[in-house]
Amino acid sequence: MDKIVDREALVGELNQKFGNCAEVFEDNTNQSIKVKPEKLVEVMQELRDNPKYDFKVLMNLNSVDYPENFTVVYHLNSLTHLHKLTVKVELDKVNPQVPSITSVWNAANVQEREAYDLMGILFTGHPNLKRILLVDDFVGHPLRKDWKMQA
Amino acid sequence: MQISNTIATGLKDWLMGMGFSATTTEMIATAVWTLAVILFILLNLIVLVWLERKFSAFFQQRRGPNRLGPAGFLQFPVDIVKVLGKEDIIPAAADKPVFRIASITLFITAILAWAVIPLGEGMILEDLNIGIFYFIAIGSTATISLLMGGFASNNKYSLLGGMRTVAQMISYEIPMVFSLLGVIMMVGSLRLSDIVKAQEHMWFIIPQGIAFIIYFIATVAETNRGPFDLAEGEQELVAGYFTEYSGIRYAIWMIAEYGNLVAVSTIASIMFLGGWNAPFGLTFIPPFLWLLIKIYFMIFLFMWVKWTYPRIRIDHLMHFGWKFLIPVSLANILVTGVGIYIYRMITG
Amino acid sequence: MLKTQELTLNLGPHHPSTHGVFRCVLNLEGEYITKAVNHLGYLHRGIEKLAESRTYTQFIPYNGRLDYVAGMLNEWAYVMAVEKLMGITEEIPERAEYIRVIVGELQRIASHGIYFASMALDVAGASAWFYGFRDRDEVLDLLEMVSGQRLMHNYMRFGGVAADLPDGFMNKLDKLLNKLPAAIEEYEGILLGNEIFRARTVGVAPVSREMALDYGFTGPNLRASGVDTDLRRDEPYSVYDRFKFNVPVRQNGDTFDRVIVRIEEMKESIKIIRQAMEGIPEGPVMAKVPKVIKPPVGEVYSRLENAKGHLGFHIVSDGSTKPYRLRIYSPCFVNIGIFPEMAKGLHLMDAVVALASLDIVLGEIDR
Amino acid sequence: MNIMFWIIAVITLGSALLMVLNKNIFHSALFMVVTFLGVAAIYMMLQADFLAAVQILVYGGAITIFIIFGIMLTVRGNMKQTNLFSKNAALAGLVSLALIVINAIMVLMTDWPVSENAPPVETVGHIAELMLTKFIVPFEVVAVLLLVALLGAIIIAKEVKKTS
Repeated sequence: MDKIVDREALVGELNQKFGNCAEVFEDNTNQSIKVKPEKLVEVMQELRDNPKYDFKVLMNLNSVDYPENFTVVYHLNSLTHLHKLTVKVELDKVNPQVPSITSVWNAANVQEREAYDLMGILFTGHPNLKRILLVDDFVGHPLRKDWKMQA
Repeated sequence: MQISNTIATGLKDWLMGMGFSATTTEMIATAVWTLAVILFILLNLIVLVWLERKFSAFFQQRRGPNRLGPAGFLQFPVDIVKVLGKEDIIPAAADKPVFRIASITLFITAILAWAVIPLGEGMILEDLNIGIFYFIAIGSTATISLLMGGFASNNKYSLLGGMRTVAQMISYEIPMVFSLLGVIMMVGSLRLSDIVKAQEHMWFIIPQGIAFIIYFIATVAETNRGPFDLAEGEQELVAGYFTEYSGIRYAIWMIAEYGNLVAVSTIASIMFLGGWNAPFGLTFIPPFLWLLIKIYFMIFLFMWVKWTYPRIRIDHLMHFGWKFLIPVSLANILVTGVGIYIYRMITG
Repeated sequence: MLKTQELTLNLGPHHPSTHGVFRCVLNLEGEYITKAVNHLGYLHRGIEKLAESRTYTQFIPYNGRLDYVAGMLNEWAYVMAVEKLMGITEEIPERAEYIRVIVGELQRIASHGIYFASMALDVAGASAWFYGFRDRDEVLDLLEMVSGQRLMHNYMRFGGVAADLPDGFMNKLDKLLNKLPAAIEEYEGILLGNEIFRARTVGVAPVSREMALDYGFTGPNLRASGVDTDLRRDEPYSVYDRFKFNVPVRQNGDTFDRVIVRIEEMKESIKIIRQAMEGIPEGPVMAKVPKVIKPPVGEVYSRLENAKGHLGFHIVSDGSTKPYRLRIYSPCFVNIGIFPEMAKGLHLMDAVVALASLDIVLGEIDR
Repeated sequence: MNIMFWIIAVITLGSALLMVLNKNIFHSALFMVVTFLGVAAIYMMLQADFLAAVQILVYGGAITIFIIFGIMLTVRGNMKQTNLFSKNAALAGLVSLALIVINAIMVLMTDWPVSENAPPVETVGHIAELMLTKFIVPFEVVAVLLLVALLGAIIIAKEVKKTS
């Protein structure tokens, strides 16, 4: 259904260019790769600007609180090749930090703020990392699994 | 027409006959006329608000008010009762004395302007020899009231509305005056009754058609009605200078605005549409009614424009006023002057 | 030199032209905006968190509360994502897919009708407002026929739709479709062709192609900026590959283009509904799906061409009856991110219109 | 008529005084409006109705501009302390007093001639004729002056735009 990039080749090229930074991530979607947080901005820049991939669109930026780690998920889309890629970044459970990709896509600005607000992931280098949906003096990050809902 | 025919003079004579002194007579006559004018405006208001609602409903493919009274005619009186029952809220941070008097001053100017406006042959308080000029002068002070309301509310939206009013009204006063000048030049008098008399055979809308259009556009801006209702700016300034007003004070703004609307429509009828002169020899309709018909025709035009056009942006408004209306109105004056000169040369 | 001071104006949350409870703090130099800062979240209900404590089926009605003027499309986007996750996309009966297309496109027309109306109101063309709402109301009548509700339809189900089309629906739909082109023609007469409207919108707040992609524009806003993309054509979901329709694209990306693209889209939607009406087969409207929805472990990201843009659902399943994580990619939320950039240098009056032209719905922004 | 004159005089002078003494620049400006209107009323009593209308028309517009400037240049939320006394109040008072005294002496010294003619009913025509015949040179000079002022305003406005 979805056009899928040849992930093996992509990961190989990325690793060659930026050092050992990416690997194929196996899940049910068959379109994910895993990237190390330190190299994220360079990898994203490459994915956007290399005409071979041409991922001009950041479709989605999500954060998931897995039992073992926090995962930030970037869904990318190309308008010319019509293929898709999911980039996953696994973060530390205690101190989740990931470089901000606002310099690559401004669309990430509000979405990163949202992820920070609701999931408590720190996006280093974000120009204005403040709560966006909740009030400024809200305590906690509600989308984390350890946050208890109070009725 | 003799000036002694006027109702006011008649009233004065009668009062003098009752043995009052001249000053007292003058004051009583003025008070009576003021009351009559307020009554006239209020009566008009009932009809106008109903008409505006029905017209807008017509333009918008809906029915409009239709529950109270025949065709919803009693909706507005009921609204008045509602508005009177509302709490009169004055914001804590407002400039209270100015806030209180602002709407009243606008109302006063609206009433003052009526001193020289005839409602028919001889139905006039003071047939001043500078009639139309007096009207313009009084009309120009309305700006101060709007600015007072906007500033005293101590609300940024109101302040912006007040500022816009000043820019708009001062700019559009110029083409308005210039457009009237053409008529004044043709008549050679500022007295409104003289102007009406001069139109017995031909309405001035024919030789002064351009001036009529300029006057119409400028007065839409002067009365702050759409598409030039920038001072209210419902969408961006919420309600502009009267955002903070409620209850009776709000009602006074509305009454004054409708009063101004009737006043400028009357002036338009008198200056361009022949006043109370009957067209096509249809003299079986009394002059007063003729004037009323013309006033309501003008008001219909105002409403038509308001409910058709979106609001113009303020810089476009300024460009239109200064770069188009004023040059055209000046050219109109030049053409009129040359025309009068040639006409006088021919007729001697 | 004498200097004037900048004025800080708090636009919203109680403001008639912010389309809900959006708040924007503006710095004004005269009436020109030098800086704008968005403040969101006044309507935040935590729907993503709520989803984690609801079963998959229980969450369907919440979608109508996202973009409350296009509820049907939201529900569709959600059930589509869950169907993909369950792997039952192929089993959905054809009739159900056609019904989805019909109600979805009707909803798009309704949403664009509101867009036209609110756009008209924000340039103070109060009369045009009623034209937009008149047609939208007739569309809602039809949606009420199929779902029983006018706004929060709760009509989509995993594997189909809740009920078949009622009797007389096709007749009414046919009548409406016959009327709509003339109605859209009227829009041009009352507002779009107006000189003042053009002066207020043409060239105002332009968003270039690069900027639109950078800020993550999707849907009609992106198409107005000259990017020829439409999920219905490029990655056809449901039965969209069977219909012929054009994708309207404009080049300037200004306020006017954003309006025109949507008006053109309404015409295309009519075409699609016509084709769907002709092609709709008889048959069931529900696939055989288990009573308890238990998708396998895994995740899915599925998007749908909503009236506002791409509405995406990223659902992570742990194999239980409740989603482990449900993320809603809302087009309005991302589109509004450009507003501070867009508003710079605009007149206050234009900023209000530019905001309206982005077609924001606060229910979806704040979720 | 005498009573009317006194009422108007008191209102005019009183509001003029209030204008100077008021600490709120916005209120000061509004009192100035009252002063101007009072002056117009006095013109009216002198049967100079055209002059009265000009007074209202010109100063009505001028005062709003004045208020706008007042608002734009006093950069504070509270208008209460915007029209303060300068330190030279005493000196200014002295100068004013001197002016009043000089004026009063001049008024009292002048032998005011009383015209036997009734004031003309139609004033506008006469004014127009005089302006275009006897006073044509001052009239044109004023016109040129206004043109210069207009051009100056345009130049200043343009320069502000460039620097900002």
